[in-house]
Amino acid sequence: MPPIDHYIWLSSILFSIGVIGVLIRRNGIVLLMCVELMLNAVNLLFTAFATNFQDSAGQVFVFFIMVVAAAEVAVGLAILVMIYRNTKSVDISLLDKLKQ
Amino acid sequence: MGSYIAIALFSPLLGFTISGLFGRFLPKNVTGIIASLSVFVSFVCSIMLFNHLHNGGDAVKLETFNWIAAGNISIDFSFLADKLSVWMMMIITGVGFLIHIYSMGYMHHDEGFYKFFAYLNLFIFSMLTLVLGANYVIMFFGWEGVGLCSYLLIGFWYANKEYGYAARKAFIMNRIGDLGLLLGIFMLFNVFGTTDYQTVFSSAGTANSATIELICILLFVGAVGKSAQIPLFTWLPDAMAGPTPVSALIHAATMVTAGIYLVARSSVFFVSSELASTIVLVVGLVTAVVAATIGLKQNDIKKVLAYSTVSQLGYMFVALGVGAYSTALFHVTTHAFFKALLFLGSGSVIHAMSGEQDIRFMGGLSKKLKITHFTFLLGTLAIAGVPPLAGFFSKDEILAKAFYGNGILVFILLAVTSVITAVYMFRLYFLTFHGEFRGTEEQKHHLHESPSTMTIPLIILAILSCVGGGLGLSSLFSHHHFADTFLSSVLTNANIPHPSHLFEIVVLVVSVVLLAIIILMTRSYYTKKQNVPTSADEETGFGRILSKKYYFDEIYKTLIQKPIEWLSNFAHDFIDRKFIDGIVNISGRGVTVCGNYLRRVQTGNVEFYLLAMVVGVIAFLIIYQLV
Amino acid sequence: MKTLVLLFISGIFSLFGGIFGLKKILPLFATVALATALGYLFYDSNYGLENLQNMLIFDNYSTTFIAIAIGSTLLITLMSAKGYSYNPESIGDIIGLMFFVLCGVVCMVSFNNMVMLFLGIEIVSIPLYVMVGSNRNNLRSNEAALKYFIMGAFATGFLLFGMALIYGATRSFDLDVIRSFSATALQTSPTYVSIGLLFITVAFAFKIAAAPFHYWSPDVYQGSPTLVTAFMATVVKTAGLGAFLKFIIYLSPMLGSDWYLIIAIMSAATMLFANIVAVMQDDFKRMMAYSSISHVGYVLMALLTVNKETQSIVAFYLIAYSLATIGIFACVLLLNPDHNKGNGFAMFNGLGKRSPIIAVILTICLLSLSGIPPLPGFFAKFSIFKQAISDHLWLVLVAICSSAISIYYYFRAITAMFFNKPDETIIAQPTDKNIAGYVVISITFVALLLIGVFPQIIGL
Amino acid sequence: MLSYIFYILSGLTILTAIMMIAARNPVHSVLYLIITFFLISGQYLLMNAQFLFVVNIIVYAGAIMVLFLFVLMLLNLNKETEPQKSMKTKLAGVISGGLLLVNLLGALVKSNSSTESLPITDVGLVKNLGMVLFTDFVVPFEISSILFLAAMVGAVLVGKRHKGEMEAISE
Amino acid sequence: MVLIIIPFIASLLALFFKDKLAKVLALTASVVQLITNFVLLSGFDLKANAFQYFSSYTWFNSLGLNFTSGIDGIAMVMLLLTNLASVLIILSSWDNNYASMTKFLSLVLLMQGALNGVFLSMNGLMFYIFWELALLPIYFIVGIWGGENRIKITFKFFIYTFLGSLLMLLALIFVYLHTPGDHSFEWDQMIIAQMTGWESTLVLWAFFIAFAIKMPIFPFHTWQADTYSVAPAQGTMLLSGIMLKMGIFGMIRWMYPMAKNACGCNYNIFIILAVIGIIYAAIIAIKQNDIKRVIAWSSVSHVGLIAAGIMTWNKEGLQGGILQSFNHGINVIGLFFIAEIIERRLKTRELTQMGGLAKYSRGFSFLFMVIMLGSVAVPFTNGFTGEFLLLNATFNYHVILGVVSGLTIIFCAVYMLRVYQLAMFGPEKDNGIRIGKLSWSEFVTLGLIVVLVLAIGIFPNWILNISETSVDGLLNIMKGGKTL
Repeated sequence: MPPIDHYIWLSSILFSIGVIGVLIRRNGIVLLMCVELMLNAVNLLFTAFATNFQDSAGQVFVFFIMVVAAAEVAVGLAILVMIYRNTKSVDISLLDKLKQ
Repeated sequence: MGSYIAIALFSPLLGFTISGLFGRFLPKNVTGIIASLSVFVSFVCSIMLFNHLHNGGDAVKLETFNWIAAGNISIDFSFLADKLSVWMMMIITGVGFLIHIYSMGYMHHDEGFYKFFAYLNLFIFSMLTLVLGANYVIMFFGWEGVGLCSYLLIGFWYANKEYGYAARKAFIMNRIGDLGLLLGIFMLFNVFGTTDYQTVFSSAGTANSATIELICILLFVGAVGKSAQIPLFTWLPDAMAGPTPVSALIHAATMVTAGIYLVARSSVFFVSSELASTIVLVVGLVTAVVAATIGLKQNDIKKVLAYSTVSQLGYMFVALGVGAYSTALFHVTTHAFFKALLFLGSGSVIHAMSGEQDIRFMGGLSKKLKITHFTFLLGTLAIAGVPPLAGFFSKDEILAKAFYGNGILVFILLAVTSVITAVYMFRLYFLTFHGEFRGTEEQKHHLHESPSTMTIPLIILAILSCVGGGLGLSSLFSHHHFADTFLSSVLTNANIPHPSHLFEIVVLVVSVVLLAIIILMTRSYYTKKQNVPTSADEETGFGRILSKKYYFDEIYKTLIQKPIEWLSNFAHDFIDRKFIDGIVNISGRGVTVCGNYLRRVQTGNVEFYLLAMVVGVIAFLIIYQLV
Repeated sequence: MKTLVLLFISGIFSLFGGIFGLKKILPLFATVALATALGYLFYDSNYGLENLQNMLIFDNYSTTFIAIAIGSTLLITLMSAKGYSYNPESIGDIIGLMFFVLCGVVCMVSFNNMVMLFLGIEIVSIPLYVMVGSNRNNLRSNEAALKYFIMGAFATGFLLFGMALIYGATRSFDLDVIRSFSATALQTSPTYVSIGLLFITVAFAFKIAAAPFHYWSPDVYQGSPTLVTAFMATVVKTAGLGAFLKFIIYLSPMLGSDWYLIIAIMSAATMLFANIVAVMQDDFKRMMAYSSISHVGYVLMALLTVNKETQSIVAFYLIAYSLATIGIFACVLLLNPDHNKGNGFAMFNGLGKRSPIIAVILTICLLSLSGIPPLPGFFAKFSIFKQAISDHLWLVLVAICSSAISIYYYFRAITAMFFNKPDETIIAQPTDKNIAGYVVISITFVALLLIGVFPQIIGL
Repeated sequence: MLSYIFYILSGLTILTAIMMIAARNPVHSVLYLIITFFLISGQYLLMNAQFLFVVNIIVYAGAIMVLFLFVLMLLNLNKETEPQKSMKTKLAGVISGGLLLVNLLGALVKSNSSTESLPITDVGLVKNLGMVLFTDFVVPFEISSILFLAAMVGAVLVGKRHKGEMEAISE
Repeated sequence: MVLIIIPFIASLLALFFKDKLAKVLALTASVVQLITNFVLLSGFDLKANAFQYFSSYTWFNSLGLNFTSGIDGIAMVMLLLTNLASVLIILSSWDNNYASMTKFLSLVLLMQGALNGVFLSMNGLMFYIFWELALLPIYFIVGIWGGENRIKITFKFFIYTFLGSLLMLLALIFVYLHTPGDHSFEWDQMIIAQMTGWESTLVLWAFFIAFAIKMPIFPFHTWQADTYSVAPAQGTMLLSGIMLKMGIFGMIRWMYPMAKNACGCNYNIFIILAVIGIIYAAIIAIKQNDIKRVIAWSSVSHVGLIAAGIMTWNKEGLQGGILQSFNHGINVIGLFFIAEIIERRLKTRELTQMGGLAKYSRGFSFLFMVIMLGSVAVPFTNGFTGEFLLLNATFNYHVILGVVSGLTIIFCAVYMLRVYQLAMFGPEKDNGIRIGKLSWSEFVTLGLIVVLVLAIGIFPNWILNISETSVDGLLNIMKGGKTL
């Protein structure tokens, strides 16, 4: 088995890729997907730590993260659908009505 | 005896209150009489005091209440009638009373009659405060008070803009001097811890001499302002804007001599201050000469007299400068008589001419204004120094003191001034009273002698001008010099040898001869040949400079007034608005500008927000690793 | 715990109420329910601690913050009678969601385990995303919801990453364990902890809208329905700050000077940025957003020094701030109930003449926010300054400058009310008699004055 | 042996993740993400976290991603030509993300990391996790019901059509 | 205590009355207030160096905020000024018919209460609270009833002064943290705070800037002329007559004792600034055309002198400063009221639009003259008494500074006489507007002021005696500090 550091590396990289994805994409749905990727990176990290410590709490936490992620996705997609209905687009770059 | 002081002070104040508050409801004559009476009461008091002192009584002190007390400063509102004060009191109330009487006639048609008398009374009160104050601060009360009255009276006909300016000029120039005086008083506090005359003078020896010099110079600055010496003299000729009795009372007989009084009062200090005395001398001398020369080319009857006043005051300062304090006061007295006379005479002339003051449009008035003419002639002779009139003795004494005290140069300059004085006075006299009448027909018909309220004071003053010399006959005629003996106990005169009889005789003869020549020459020039002076603008060469008063006003305007006005605008428009307020506004605007910039950061674009968030995280990470 | 249950049940009841056509009485019901909850809270708090498996601990601390949150919600609900006109069908859902948010708030401020913190934050956030977007036909509302959602989810990522790292260092989610672990954990894996703390801080900063993670806040506040804005500006801020403070109090042994430095920088940046930008805003609600951001900056200052007084200082600040903010939003709602007139400063023009009561109360609220004595806002700010001055003089100076700047925009509204002539075209007139609204502003008014003159009545 | 699998899986995960964010077509992105999730599930399996392995496949790769796909199709967004950000923005994004990564790694690597490999445990078994979840974590478990309820209501509230909207669309 | 409560209650009450009644009520309240003040004065022991009528109530303990009030001689003078001036100000508004007069009077009374609070406070925090509280009514008074451009100007005024106040707050907290034992905001505790010289200097500067803005001292004065000219007459009177004295009072009561360890060299800077202000403002005043602006600038100039005097730290200067504060308050209220009377009739404040006003109103020109002379500091008027002491103190402090500040008596004459001359003298303007008779309220107000001007001019000791013992006490406190 690889040492814990490598897991940290891996999830950091995945996390960063998620961040980059959030930063470079315009499609709201894809953005949401990138956030999911970030959460998965975190999940991976939790699991790795949990394994390392032989402690189930970490894995339970991952379970909760998944719960929350599901809820978030449900709401997020609902919002996106609502936006789409009103603007016929999910392009976040077009959302700049609120400014001064 | 203290009650006499109180009455003397209180009576004009009461007069002021009555005529000021109720004057408009009272008939003019009643107001005038009340006002005059109040001064007369003061005059009587001063006679009583004089009598008391003359008979060897002690100086009278009247303590009232503590005016102000803070820390080291404690000033009593107290008054002191010593010989010097009483001497001045006599002049002030005496001449003042005559002028009150005169004013009743002169101002009879003026709608501000009661106001005028109120101011006059206030002036008398202030002047008495000035001379009676037992310390420098109370004197300063009077000092400023007379300045204020002078302001009010010069600007009496306020509807005229020019008069208003003249009044303001007088007040402000006075104030410049007052600052010097005030600083001098502060110095006195600093050195002696009090300004009470008796204490200060008795401990004068304890202070170091440089300090005393400085105090003297500061006091003298005050005197320069009040007594219209160079460089603060230009207000006095302008002050002729006031009604003529005012010119007589304030700007000839009394207020302007306050400076002389101040220096004389501080004679203890001045006697020991070489430098200050020299300054006094030089300023007096220069003023005497300069003012006299300007007088040569003036065409306004009152302006001539005004410059003559300035010049005569210069004379007095010369006397003070050489340390002949009682001589100076002697000249103050005689000058008060004849200058008041001359001014009142000129007032009578103006009255007759319906307000005309330019001598180019007069002439031949002797036929219509007999009393005025005669008294004016006496005044002219007195000021010119024709023996045995009052002016001769006092001037002669100053010349003698200057000669013995300070040498030939001062003497010559003074003598020359004396000659010039005679020239312009006779020029004035002949142009006014002799030759053909040059005014309009209307004025000619209107010419009349003044009412008796005006002529009686003229006559009295004329008599005084004739006999006033008796107060200080020179040693040639008498061994008893009244002024000197009376005053010497309060004045610290410098030791100047008495003039020799030879000197006296020479001066007497020379002056008589010179005066005769001058009279004849001016008579032939102005009366026989009918020469009429040109207006200032037509003059050429040095004459133009003289008639433009050496351009003093213009110089002040360019050097002081304009720069200050410019500075005022500059300070307001540039320093204040642009610079200081600019900084304030910039810091305010800086916020809005920043706000505007930063506002744009908030683009409304969520991509940017996300990026900014990440950048924030990175920044914190970096900080984390650096710290 | 009972409060939590009560709130949850009320939420469910609201949902059903919405379905079964009891919409008219729902706000009233919510008010009663909240009042009960609040009353019970005070009644219950006398019984001392309640510990739910080390997950939630209800103590004096959490009670205080829960009380503030419920109290704020109570006032907001009270004024909400006419506030849902933008989406009258979903009134039940919205009120239900609001109760759920309160449940989340309870979790957040009484957490003793990071799971609860995480869940609490999410329970607060997810309904809020929806509430922000509840004005479905309004594109601005939609946009606000999406922005809030995307950024919120993004921030959640950071929060979780941070928690993972902390977990990696300390092997536990339990705050007591983490705390006791700190000494050794710091030696073995210092950077896990510090990076983890940093990431969690970032997430908190996002929730409470501290610079530079505040960007969502003005847009979202502006776009949301006024009621929701008021709710976010008060209840959610209270929750975020309460949780953050608790987090700091618990973990203060682990927090190094570098961490405090970052908070200080954040505080300074927040105060300066928010105040400066607020000056240039033309939309009142947006300005209020910046105002609330700036107040977070002041509270952050208080968090720098953790001692026995910090809790009461922050609580006092939040009470003062919430009262004034609710008062202001209530006034805005009274003036502009239909959300259709824009919220420019012009709506205040000449208000002093048109409706002096609203104008005076609004003025008092604004004055309190700007920290003019003797209003509670002053005492709140003052105690923070007093606490911070000895250690962070520079920060206090920054705070003072920004306070002065803040005068500018608060007084802009006051100026408009009293000094400007009414603008004929954009007159916002309190049209119908909204008694509840007046009751709310009167309550805030009286409360502000009372607390201002007798600050001790709060008993903190 | 297991390490090699780990590295291979890691490489593939990173690759697919990058493909996911780089793909122009959102549908492709979804597909890449699904692959990523499967690979991450593999990691779970590797660590003997069986429960998570299953949940991840069911919930994430199954439910959530299908939901994504579904919405994408519903909204007709499966076009090749999704509007792209400008190069500048992209570059900024990549650089920021890269910096984040570098910082993160830099910070984490500094720690005196252990080279010990992960132990093989059975904490990830369903039985063990269940024990913990329903004893220690029963409070959050219950409370997450609030979350679900709220999310459900919220999704309905936002997502459902209503009258005003119909009109807006018909126009 | 009563002094604070009466105006507050009256202020509330005034809101419920119609205009005319409100005026009567306000006037009654202020007169009652004044009488109360005199009652206090009659029971005041002039010889005791202590705070009398001392009372303390707990207010907000955890902040160290107590309602502690007490009066010493200095405060007594200020209170007298406040309450006297309030009567004058309310009386002067009798003929005004502002929109919503009740609110106006209510604010004036509120202000009076706050000002009394400032002068009574013996607790630093309480002082600050009243200090700020005093700022609000005036903000509204200027903003609502002000003239052109008022919004921008009041904004600037408010932010400017508020920033200063915040600095003061900072200083107060800073001192608080150095008070012995369990920290306290009580004055007697704060003055014994242990601070190093450097810390003291910081405190000193913070206080100075706060008070300098209020007074205002050059170069913190730029809000002032604008605000004065734009404010309604009563607002200007409040600002210049009383509010400005808060700064002076603050310096004497709070700044000096708290920062007594600071290096005396700072005072040199302050005095130089003050003296620059004297001359600078005076020069600017010379060319101003708006009558209120002239008075405003003159106020800067006069206040500069007061500041210079009290910062010399000798008894003459302090006593002079306190006396002159009183005098300046009276005079400047008179002057601004005169400007208001002229404006009421002529509808302009431009000097160029005036002229020849003296002709039709002798009474007015006399009253104007006396008040003007008071300002010019002619002997027998109150202005002279104060300036005499102040100039003397400055002169003793440093000769050059004394001479330079002495120039004020010249410049003051220049600009005040210019105003008088341009307004009252000269040919009449053709616009047919005359000053005419003064109404009874105008006459009474100005008459009272004139009586005060002359009375204090002749009997200044009346006021000096009140504050003397306290000034001695203060000087004793200062002796504990480093040499100045």
